[in-house]
Amino acid sequence: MATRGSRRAAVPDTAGAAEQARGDALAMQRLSEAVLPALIARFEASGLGELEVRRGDWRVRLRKPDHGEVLAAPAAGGGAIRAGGDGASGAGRSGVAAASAGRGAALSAVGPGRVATAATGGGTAARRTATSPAVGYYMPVAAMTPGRLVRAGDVVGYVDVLGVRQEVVAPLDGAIARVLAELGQAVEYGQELVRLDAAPPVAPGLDDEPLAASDLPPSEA
Amino acid sequence: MATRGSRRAAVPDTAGAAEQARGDALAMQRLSEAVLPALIARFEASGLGELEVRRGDWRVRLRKPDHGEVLAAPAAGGGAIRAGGDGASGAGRSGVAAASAGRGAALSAVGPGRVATAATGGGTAARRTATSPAVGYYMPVAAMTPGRLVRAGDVVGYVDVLGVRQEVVAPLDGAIARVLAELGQAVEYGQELVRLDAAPPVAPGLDDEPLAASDLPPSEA
Amino acid sequence: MFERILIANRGEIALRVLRTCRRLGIGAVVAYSDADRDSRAVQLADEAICVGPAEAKRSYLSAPAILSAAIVTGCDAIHPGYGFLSEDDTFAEMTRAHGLTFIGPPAEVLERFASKAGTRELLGRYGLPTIPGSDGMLRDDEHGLAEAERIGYPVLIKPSAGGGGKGMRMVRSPRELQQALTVCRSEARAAFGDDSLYLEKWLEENRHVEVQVIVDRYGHGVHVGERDCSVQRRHQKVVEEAPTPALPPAARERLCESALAAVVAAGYENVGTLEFLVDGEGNYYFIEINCRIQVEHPITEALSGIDFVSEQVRIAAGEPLGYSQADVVLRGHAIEFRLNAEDVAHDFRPQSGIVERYLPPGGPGVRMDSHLYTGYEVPPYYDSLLGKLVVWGPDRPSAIARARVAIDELVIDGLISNVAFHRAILANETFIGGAFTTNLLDRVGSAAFVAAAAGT
Amino acid sequence: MFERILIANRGEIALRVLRTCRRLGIGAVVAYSDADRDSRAVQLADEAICVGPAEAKRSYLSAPAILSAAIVTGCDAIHPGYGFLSEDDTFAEMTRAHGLTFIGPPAEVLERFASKAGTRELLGRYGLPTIPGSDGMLRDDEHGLAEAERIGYPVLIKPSAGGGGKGMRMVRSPRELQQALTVCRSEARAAFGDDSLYLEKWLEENRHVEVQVIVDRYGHGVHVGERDCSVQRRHQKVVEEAPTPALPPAARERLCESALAAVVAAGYENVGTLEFLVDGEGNYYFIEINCRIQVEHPITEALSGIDFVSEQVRIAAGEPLGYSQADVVLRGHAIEFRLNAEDVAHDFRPQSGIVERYLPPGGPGVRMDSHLYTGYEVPPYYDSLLGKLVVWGPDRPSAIARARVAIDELVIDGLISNVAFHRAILANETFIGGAFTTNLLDRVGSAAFVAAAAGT
Repeated sequence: MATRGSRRAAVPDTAGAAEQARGDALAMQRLSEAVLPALIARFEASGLGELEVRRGDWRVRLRKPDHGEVLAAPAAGGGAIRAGGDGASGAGRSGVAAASAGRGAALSAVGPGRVATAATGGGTAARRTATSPAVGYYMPVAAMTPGRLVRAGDVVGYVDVLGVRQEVVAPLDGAIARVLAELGQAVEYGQELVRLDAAPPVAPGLDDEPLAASDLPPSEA
Repeated sequence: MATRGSRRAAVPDTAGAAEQARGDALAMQRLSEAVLPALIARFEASGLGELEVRRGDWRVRLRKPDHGEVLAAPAAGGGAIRAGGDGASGAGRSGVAAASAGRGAALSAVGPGRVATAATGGGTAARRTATSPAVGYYMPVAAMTPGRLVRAGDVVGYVDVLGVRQEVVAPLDGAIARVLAELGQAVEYGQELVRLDAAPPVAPGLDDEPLAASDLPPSEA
Repeated sequence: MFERILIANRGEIALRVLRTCRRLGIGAVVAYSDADRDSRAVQLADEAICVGPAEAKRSYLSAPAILSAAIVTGCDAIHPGYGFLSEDDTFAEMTRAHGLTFIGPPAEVLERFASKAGTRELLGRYGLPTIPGSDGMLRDDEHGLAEAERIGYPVLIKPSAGGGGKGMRMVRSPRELQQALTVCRSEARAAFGDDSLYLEKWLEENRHVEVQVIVDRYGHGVHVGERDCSVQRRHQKVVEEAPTPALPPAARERLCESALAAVVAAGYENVGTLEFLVDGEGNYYFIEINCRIQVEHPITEALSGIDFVSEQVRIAAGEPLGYSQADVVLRGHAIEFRLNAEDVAHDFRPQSGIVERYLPPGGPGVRMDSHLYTGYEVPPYYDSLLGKLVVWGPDRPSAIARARVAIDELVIDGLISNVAFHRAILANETFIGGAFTTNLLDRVGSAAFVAAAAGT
Repeated sequence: MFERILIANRGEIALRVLRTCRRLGIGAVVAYSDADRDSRAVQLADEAICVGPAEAKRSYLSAPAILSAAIVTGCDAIHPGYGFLSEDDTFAEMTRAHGLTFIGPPAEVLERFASKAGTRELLGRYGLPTIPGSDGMLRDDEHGLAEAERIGYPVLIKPSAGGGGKGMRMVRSPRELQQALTVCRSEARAAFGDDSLYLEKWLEENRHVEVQVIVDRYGHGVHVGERDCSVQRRHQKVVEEAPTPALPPAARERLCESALAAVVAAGYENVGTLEFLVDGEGNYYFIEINCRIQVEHPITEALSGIDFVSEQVRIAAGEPLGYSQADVVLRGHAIEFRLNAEDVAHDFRPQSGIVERYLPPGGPGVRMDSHLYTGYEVPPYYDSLLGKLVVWGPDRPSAIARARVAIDELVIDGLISNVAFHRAILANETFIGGAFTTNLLDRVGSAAFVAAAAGT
């Protein structure tokens, strides 16, 4: 069901270490020389999203961008609403799905992948999905059905913001894999709307990585 | 200046994992099989006190008991008072030394090693030091000077609690290395009072580890 | 005024006392057991001193250890908090004998009010109605059976010493009584070192209403209204509120005035609380006095703006009250929720462990008194109180509404607490209607109560 | 009453509005920018919707984005908080045109009070004294020079739009004026998209005192006393308190009554604040009105028990006020401390980063309004407000004493904040004496101020 985005190298965050006492500096050195390279390697292999090493006032955190995971939300008349909480927040009302009151539309569920997707230049997952430029109602372009070839910059849909249409644009050359929103569906800024299969590299220098078959979403909704 | 206590093996803390969803269980399995043994090895080698790996609702924490570090506090007439805070607390008033008002005595500074020392069966450091059985004023036994041989159970000093003498008892056979408190000094429960050098093992089965020279405190106060 | 106070307690109340010492510019020394060295009060104290091992008997309950700690740290007064040594007249006397001040009633006042039966008799003489009960302590089972017959079943067995529900039992027949007496006697002996028991008539549907008083050394006193503590399980308060929804304003005024008049006449001194049972007709019966700060004092602080710990300190130092009844103005409605580390679903089993994440609620009218912090390890040796959520609103419905918001905001991760129980209370029609009675929870069963609320 | 409110703001005020929505049983949808998806308000909201990227212009300041978000989430009202769109009459009009309610004054009221100069003229007509100033907006530098000559130096250059000290400068000579006009104009243009400037006579030693009013749609209004916001650095409030120590009770009463009478007569509606300068002789001059909730509203909540967000909502929904001036009772003294992520020692450089550890203070009379939690990352895109510590005491000295205790308890690890600055304020004799004036900090220099306090 879920596709997995590409991984970026871990970024060590060593703020504040400079001001520490000799003991900390020594421990830090030990950490970066002996432990850190091995940790990064293990981290890459582990499938973990985040790893943090702390001691007193300094710490090193290894973090991957979130996976480009997308929930297959049924976009019915009164769809699910994004719950406030998430796993990390604890106090949020995660899992609570409240029906949207009135106005005939609903906001579809948004998975944890949105951060990476909305970020510019995050990973290939982001570049494979056309996201919403604004908050409003989704208006598909009829011709944009799965299999249709598009070029980067093509308009693959619209979002209606107070009656003004804003373009949803293909981020790369490729074929439409799946349209993730329906006509009249409420969408928020950065929401994934149209998934693309990247075109195979035709010329050297194209910086999009080729897709492995396992990276493609399965065909069921 | 500081002596270092023995280390205990790290204890993985995996509470709550059982209730997690399949995804977490998988990640957990991956962690414990692939990452954990290596992490423990690295952790042992790193000199770190604590290491924690988290993902969503579960986490694994590797932690060593505190080092058996002892401050060599000058036991003058108006000694330093234990400050409320410590490094980990942040908001405490660490480093603030307030003079004790009145009553002619003061409480000597207590280092971070007290937890390990006061604990029963913590490490060899604890078993090498006679600690205060109560809060009160210290009363030494005149004969108990460095070099004096004692047996486990011998009274090496007293603590006066509202006029009642409570015995400070040698925890093992050995020689008195240093008396850490003075006559009339205020001491708290568990405070280190008399340091011993363990007698060399004379019979097999004695479970006290022999001391390395580097484990002995330097002779200056 | 005192220079330096030893705080001989732990948890949230140690922190509470510490805050007032700071505010008054008085040095605060925290006495702690080996199990509490990472406590918030120790972290914030001007000085902290370890008085003994985890076992309370050798630390917080050890009069010599506490007194010695006060002496060696140069304190001139001891604040005992609640529980532990807070109502121990021998300890108060020892403290005075060593030239220090016990912050609470003087030893002779504590002694005068030490026996519950004696206090009922004493304050009965000064006009407070009391529940029909046994003629003093029960000499033996036969005496108990005869007295129960005279009073009429059901009756409540109560220990002379202590509190918190230990050694208490309601019985409906001579056979139940005979069995229960043995159990109560051994419970009371274990908990308080005193197995004296007495009987009281059991009021089927009653409310627990208590009156807060402050009386100075010179016989000037005020009451600061009443509190309703009818939400109890096994005789332990869980939710308290003020004012009581059980009585109209005129009746509340009458109750508070008669309580104040009686304790002043009986020579009480310092901050104290008189507990009453109120029956369905609004009749009230004095049951006992608490000669110390109450756990639930913050709701009265929310209404009055008075700092009760500060009043304890001032009066113990010999200061006159300095204001009169007309200056005590109560505003709005306040409710306190006791957050306990206990598993309501499993017989209130106490919980201990590391608080993985702690974030108190905030906003207008919300106060959280708690010693928790992220990473704190709740030790298994003491009571299970994690903190007290206190909400204030201009009226009862708005206080209830704010309580719901605050409970939903509160984050205590890492151990099981009774938050779900409080959610159930806040969803309960009887509570919302202000009609909770003390035996409701035990009749329904707390677990069933929570489950029923979750189902709606 | 509304069913569902869109909260079009962030940080502590989003949380503050959310709490009141919850209390009133109204659904709360939080509109957030891409940089705020981990915010506490988003976590606690009934629903949260991303309205744009981090850049405020495309998210919190984008009227179409906010309005579209309200519509697609089924909201029937929008609460704008403070700053951003909170006083934007065009946005209020757009909101109404789409059938939704703007929670604040109606568009035409916002428009009437949009110009500072116009408002001074309008309220001057209704009896409020104003500071001598330029005849309307400055047409050009020459006009400015002529007007400054007429008023007399020193004069203060002020922008017609906005607030927060941007585009403001005090000058003492024509030469300084000419240089400053260019700078102020470009600052004002950049900050507010409007470079209109005017001049005001500069009062050397003055206090900033503001009056809180609530006026319903039907012309019934109350004032809720005044606040003193004289602790400012570069025209930004840092500490506020109520009541003001600058004026005796009778003068405060007169000020508040005249302020209320003037705004009611001028047709104001909803919650609002009238700002005055008070000179050394106790003369007061109206300077501007804030047509929204103020950052410092909690100190008035502490005194009055009134929930100002709730009042905004009720009045915007068309409810009558429902109480009169006699029902507004102010009790005690309250002080607010703005905790900012800024490095006072380095020119107030704003800080961002991860909050390694957060633990708010507690106890009686302490309220902490903050969106922080342990692990929260303060984004670099918005203002540096981390939270507001509000303390209450029965009188000013006890409020100050409690503030010291609370500041010492507060834990915000991981980024530099202005806590040391607040400690310096609480140690400052001028502040303790209640004699702080608005230009004191800038005259001394904030860094020097903190250093001086640390040295004592």
